[in-house]
Amino acid sequence: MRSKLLVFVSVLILASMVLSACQPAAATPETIVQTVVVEGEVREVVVTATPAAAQPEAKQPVLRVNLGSWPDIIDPQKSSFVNEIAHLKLIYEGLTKLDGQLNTVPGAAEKWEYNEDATELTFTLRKGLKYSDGTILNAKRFEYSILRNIDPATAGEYAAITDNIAGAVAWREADVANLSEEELQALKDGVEVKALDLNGNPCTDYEQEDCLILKVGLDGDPATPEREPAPFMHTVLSLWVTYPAKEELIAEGGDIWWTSSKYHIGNGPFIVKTLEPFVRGYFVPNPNYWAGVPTYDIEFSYITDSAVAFEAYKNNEFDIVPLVAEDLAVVQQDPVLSKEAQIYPGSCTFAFYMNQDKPPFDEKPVREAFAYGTNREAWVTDILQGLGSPTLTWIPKGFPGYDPNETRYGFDLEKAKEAIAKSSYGSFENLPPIKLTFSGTARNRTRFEWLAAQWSQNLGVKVELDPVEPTAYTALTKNRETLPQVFYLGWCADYPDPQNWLSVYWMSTSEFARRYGFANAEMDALMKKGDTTLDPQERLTYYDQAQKLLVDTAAVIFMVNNVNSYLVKPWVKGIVFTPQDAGWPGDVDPLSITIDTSMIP
Amino acid sequence: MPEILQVQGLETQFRTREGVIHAVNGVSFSLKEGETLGIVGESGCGKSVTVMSMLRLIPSPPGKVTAGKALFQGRDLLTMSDEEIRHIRGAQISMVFQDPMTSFNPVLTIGRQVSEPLEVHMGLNQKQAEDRVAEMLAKVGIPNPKDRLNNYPHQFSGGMRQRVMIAMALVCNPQILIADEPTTALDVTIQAQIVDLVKRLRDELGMAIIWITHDLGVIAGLADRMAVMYGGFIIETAPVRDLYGHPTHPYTIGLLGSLPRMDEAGSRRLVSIDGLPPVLLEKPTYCPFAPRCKYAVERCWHENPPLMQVSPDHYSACWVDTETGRERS
Amino acid sequence: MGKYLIRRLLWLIPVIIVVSGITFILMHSAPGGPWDRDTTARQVDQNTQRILNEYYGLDKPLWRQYVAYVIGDFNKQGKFVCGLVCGNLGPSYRMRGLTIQQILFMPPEGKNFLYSRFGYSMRLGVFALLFAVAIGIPAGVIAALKQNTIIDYVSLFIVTIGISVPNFVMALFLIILFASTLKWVNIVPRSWDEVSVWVLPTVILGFGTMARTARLMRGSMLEVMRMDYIRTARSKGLAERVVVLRHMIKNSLIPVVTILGPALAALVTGSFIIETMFGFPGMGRAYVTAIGQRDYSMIMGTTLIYAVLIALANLSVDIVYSFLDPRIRLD
Amino acid sequence: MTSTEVLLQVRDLVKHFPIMRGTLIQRQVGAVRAVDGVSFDVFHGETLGLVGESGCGKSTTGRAILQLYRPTSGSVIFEGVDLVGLKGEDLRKMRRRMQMIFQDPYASLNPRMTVGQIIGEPLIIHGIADRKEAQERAEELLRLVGLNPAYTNRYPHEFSGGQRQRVGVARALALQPAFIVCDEPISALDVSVQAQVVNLLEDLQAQMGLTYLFIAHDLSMVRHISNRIAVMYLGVVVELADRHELYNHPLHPYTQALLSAVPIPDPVIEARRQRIILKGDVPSPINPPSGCRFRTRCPLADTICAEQRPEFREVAPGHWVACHMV
Amino acid sequence: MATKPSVNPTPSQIADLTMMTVKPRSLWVDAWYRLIRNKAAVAGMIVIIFFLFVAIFANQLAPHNPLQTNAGKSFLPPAWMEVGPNGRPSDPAFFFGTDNLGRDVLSRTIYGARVSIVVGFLPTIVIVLVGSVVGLLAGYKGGQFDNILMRFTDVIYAFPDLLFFIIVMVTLRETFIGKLLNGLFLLFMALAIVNWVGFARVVRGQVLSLKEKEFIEAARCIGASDARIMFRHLLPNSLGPIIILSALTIPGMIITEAILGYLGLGLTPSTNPNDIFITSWGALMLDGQAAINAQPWLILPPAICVSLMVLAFTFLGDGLRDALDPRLQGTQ
Repeated sequence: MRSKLLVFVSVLILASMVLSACQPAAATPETIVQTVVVEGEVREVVVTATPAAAQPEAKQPVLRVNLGSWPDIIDPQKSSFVNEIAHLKLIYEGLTKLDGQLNTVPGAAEKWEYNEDATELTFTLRKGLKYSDGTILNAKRFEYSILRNIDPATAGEYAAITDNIAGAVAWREADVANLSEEELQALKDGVEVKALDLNGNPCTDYEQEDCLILKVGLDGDPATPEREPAPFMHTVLSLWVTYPAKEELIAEGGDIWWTSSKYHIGNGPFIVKTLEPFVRGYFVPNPNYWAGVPTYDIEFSYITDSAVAFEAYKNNEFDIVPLVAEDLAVVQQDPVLSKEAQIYPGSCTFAFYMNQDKPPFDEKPVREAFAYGTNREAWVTDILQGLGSPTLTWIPKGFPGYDPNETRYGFDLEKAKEAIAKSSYGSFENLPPIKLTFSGTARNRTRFEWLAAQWSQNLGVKVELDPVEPTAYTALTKNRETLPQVFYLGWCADYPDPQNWLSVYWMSTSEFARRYGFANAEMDALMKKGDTTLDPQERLTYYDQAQKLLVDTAAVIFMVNNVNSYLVKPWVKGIVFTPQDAGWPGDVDPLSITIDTSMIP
Repeated sequence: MPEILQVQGLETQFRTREGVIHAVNGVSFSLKEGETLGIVGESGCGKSVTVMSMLRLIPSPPGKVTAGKALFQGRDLLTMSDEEIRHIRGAQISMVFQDPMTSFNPVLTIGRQVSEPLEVHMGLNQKQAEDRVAEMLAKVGIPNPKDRLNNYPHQFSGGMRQRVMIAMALVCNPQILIADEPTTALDVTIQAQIVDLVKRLRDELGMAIIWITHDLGVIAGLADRMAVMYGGFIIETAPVRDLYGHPTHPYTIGLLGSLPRMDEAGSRRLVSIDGLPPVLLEKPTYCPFAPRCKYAVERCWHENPPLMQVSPDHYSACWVDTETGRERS
Repeated sequence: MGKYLIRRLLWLIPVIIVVSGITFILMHSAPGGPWDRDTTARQVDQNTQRILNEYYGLDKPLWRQYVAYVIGDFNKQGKFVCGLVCGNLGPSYRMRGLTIQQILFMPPEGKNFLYSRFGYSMRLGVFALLFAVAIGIPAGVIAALKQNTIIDYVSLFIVTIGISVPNFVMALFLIILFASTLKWVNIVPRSWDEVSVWVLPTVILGFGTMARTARLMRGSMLEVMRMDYIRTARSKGLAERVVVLRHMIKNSLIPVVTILGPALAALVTGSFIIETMFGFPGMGRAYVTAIGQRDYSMIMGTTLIYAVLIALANLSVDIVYSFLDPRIRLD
Repeated sequence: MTSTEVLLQVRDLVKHFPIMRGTLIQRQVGAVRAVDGVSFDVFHGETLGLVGESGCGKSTTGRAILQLYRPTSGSVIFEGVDLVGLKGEDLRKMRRRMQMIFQDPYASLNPRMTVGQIIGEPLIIHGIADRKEAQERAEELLRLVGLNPAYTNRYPHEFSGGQRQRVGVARALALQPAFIVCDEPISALDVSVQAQVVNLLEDLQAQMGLTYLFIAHDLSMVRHISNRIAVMYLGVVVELADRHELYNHPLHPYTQALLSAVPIPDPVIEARRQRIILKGDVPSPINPPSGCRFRTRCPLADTICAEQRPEFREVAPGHWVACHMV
Repeated sequence: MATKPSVNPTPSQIADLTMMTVKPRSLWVDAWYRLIRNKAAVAGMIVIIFFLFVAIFANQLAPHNPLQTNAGKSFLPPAWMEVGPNGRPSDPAFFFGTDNLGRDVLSRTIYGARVSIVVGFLPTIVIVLVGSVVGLLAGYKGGQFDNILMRFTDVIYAFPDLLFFIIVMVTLRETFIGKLLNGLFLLFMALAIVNWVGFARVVRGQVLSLKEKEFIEAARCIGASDARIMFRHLLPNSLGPIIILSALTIPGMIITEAILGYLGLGLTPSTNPNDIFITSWGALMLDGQAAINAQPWLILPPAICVSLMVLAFTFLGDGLRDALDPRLQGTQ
């Protein structure tokens, strides 16, 4: 009896202690008494002020987004992560951009043209483009940005994305240490990116108003001496790597120029006001943006813990947060939250890779058997709580090149048994234990525990789980020597073109294919045809055939396409959702978004 | 001389896991102005507890004074308010403790600690208090007293610390000084210094002293009257010469006999008292010394002897007349 | 004292060398490197990797990298770039362009040092410590004074809970309770300038230390209460209040102070879980992230800063100790 | 009772405790000169008393003799063997011949061992007895020191201080030594119990012909039990003489002061006595005074005392003193 | 003196009589009686024994196979809730509800007890063994050995534990040690390596103070060897603090395992229901943390179990300290 009382009282005291400690929590307006001296007499003037944070630039509504994690770097030519790109997309704009249907549409360039064999691409910039500070933005700026991306001194992580520009590879891969200044300059000059004025003369400087033409020489396959067409390049150049950060500001700011809002003068819809690491990024509309001026400010926060972010969203502290699988059931159950959930396809495909260098996956029937024996639908419902869509092919739905007719290797235990019977093992029981290596994060653990249970229940194979620290996992999968037996990887589109899905990834000369030891000459030929064919429809047929071949090899078990899922407050209207959303929905067309302040409680 | 302190029937008990320990069992004595009373006994006989109980300094719990009175100038120390007794402690009755090492707060300066009673009882300001403390330190024989005010206890030697302790006790000119084994932890030469000092101060200041000790030697030259305690009782009390000259209680006799004497010519065998002092878990109904007593008779096991007069001013609690070996009537 | 300080500070040098050596070996023995990215991201291509490795000197043998980190090395232009000995903690591999000292100590534009990552962590640590001391010490004192009463038992029980419940569990529950359910505090700080947003992280981070402080204070008080000099103080007629305040507490504080220095270091360094949960811009989070990212200089830099912090905390304890306890002499 | 056969010869015994400083590399910055040149003989069957104030080095001397502290220099010749420098098995063998009784009956018995184990341990260590024999022998020894032999399975904390000290005596006797250093064996005991232990020690000496080095600060007790007495001050022996000689004719001013400070339990005598009260405290053994160690407190001190260390010389047969003024 | 003999016995007879009436009691027995009088410590012991029982008989106690996934039954609320916040009805078969794979939370929690018990004890044993021996040697032998230990602690204290754990787990994952006991063995070793120094320091301090005790001199005096002094005299007397410290080290290990589990380090998930170590409370909390909004019952059982277990050990440790530390005797 007494000990019960003890527990009760102690809980009470603990509670009251913490409560009293939390008392000053309410954000009340603070009263500041200023002492003002007026002509010799002292008066006290009472000034009521709201806390500093609550009084940002006037009455502009603010869109509050939890972006998850603070970017490592915000430099157009060095960034590579979605959260980094989300910042860049607000501040800058490229020559072209994507619209809600993933079509490439004009950005800073009002039009673009390929020459007849698609070895040269000419952009024409809009007239009168201005940076947010009112200075002129001309083609010379884009020339600088593209060259900066290729420059080996920049060593940007997406430098290789522009390899189809003629001369780019030679400069990018130059052996800097052993080349003279002159030789390097020659390599740089060999890159065919030229800003021209309307008369076709090379531009002289950044102030030149009629410098509106950008000519880009292309080479569909830099590995061969011939110039080949690259008809997808206008889409590639929509990427952030071409964003025209100002050369003089980069020079002035030095290595850390990107940490300061002072040097981030851009041509995008927003101007960055503050960048407070790990706390917030604050953006206000850019009055000089050619397409119009947004009617709201944006505030990015960086809460990594999804449970905390969800609580904050429910607390009306955020307008947009990512929705994770664990919270989905609650959201769906809640009459209000369920209406606020936005779930739509994403841009990634995930798959199990089977190491063809290691038994038993060196035998195709074994791979086939596992592909048959994996229940993708159950994976989606059980593991992802519905946040995903099962797939049997590589390019996801919504992207050019998607193959809606692919049905091979769907879940079928009978076929799995037939397949294994054809292998040298004869049955699943004879297989050696399968080691499933994965990145040992919280979510992955349960996922792979589930898969192991599935495989052992459905197929009767013994599965060993091998969680690896994430970076170590990456390192393992990057090297053919250390490549695990079975592992899980995905690919997300950089830009919506089948070339990015197939040639960049599965071409036997590509880095990815080399890592996994994947080489298929027939596929290589088809992909090359696709890359160099000018006619958009014809290209797609080659890629389609290549993709069918890929499925046929059963090199990987295609599992799911991700979905983007966010919670969006009802007063945020006009969001254009696309699979390519970077970090938050709406960055494709921020101008279409409005905030109905009357709805905000 | 009028009696300044009268203790009547004092009883103190301690609650322990093993049971209630009867530490003091009805102790009565009185102290005249300017008189020095020596209380002697082995460890655990209740001598310290008696004086601590009087000043209400025993930790409670586990200790508790269960009965008795301690009249100081006619007022009962045991029933007065906390506030009142605080005004008596340190001001009118002050104490000197056994271990000068642990009895000082190690993190406060000597000056601070010695001046504390002055601040509390005399309301002196810092300057006045400092002067008075320096004067007092000089009186107890601390060289350069002004400079040493800012020293910490550990910077003094044991003997010096005990001098400071005495200065602290006497700083408010108390009427009674209670010295609880003040020399036990000190070397012989230092002991002599301290006894000497107290003697001098007593003659100078005229306070009454209760000196608690287990060493019959130390007290012989100092005390006017003696009380011997055993098992929480006073078992013999007499003027000092009477007690040493004619001890009547077997325990007192044993104690004196177990001490070797420097001035003895030959080498006699020491008298030893067999057995151990008792731990009293209940109030004894028999003589607590009986189990160790050579003289014990049947009656000793049934009845606890009260203090009985054996000669004028000499009282003893024993059923046996140790001179004749016969039972007293 | 001066000599002692110098000697103790000099002793830091071998500690730093050994700690940096071990850290260096450990982090380089972990598979993967700074260019290995999240598996969903496009991986840095081999050529870029090569260029980056060359640029940062990661292509050199390990011992040279270590020497370059500690002492320095000549860069491409033949200029000597000084290493750790000049206080240079190296370049970040993930936040390219930034040096570690910039990441940790450089405040955002227009703010002062307190807004740097180190400044944030330090503030949180100091607040947590203040909370721990402000609650823990009085609680310990009261529990000791009321020993074996209901107050004592209750505070002991709370204290034991504080020691027992892992702080991330407590953090989650407190967030749900105070932020989500009671809505007393915001979960997401609009700004770390508001007092209210510091409350939860401070309380959660400081709770364990508070509990330990209270426990130690109680034990220490109980010990001091039995000391002879307390009896002496009472015998002088001092009021109970004075006995407690002047004689008991100062002495009882001595052992408590010895844990507070290391506790501060632990609070500043050990807050990564709390930092992650509250989206707190401190360095604990940066440290854990850096380990995951193999941002070698960042790992080294933070480790060494922690090592120095801990050593300084221990040193300051010794110094404070010598002030509190006149018996202690530093030499 | 006393023979003139020398059992133990201590010559110029020095024990300095180094004071070390340093964080990583420790170096010696000074030394506590606990024992600084002590010489005396102990005869067969006698009790030599060693007195002095605390910190004078008397316990250190006792321990240095038994090689519990390895002496810094000097020699300790016991039964013809110099113990200084003796190591390993040789030293172990000598340990059987000489034992020690400690001051604190609470700290000197391992609280986790039974009394039987404590007393039997020396026998087992020296391979004299097996477990069972050791047990039997422990019972005998308990009986010898006046305790109930049934107590062998009891633990030290179950005994009173006096009983524990008896156990300590029994342990010392287990190896049947010739020589026992008694390091203040009674100062932690109650007065009534002190006599019990002293009587026991005397009885055992008579019974077994033991030789004692009896260390104490209580001069009256030392005088009671010893045949000869050595007085130590700050690491050196200042006077050594027969006990009657020492009491009746103390030569060294320190001895005189010490004698006069010892209280006598008789108010009549006490009232008459004139004390020599020494000024101040014992100086630090880290930095002892030059010349005569006692000069800073000595009523007779002269210039020579600061300059020269007084020789320890025999001024009368068997009466040694170290003083310039004698 | 409870009895009053009518005849006059000799004093020593009385002493004997009183002594013989009580049984001999070693300090350990005394401490044990003190311990079992301490209610909190007894409660702690009961909880520990309960979990020990649960851990040993997990196979028999768990109502379900902890690895059994139940399609369509994921995130079921616990039995006492009719409908969870996610709208799913509870199933009486799953008392604590189910996790995201439809696995029984109760069964998993029961199995989790194993890891916590083992992770509490085994590293502690290693720490105690190594720490005691080193502390004993450093304290007794002193000198350079001691000096090195003390300097080493400076380095260890300044050293980042977490980095060490992560790197050890990552680098040794593929080795034999890394695979032993589903990776737990490696965790033990890592925990032990980081923690033994503090332990050694405490033992050293204890030995330093014991060394000054006279019974150690007495042992030297009777010719005991260094080894005998260390292991027969110093060790048994340092055992009290060692036991107390061990009891207080155990909860630290359990919390560390939980935190490491929470960071995704430590136990490798098992796929074989016959494995001894299938999951740990730390791993369960990690699972539950992400879903704390919707399914708080996922994190509750492991969190409460960890807290209870740690609480139990803390109470027991406190009780042991009160029972074994003689300085505190009488203050209770």
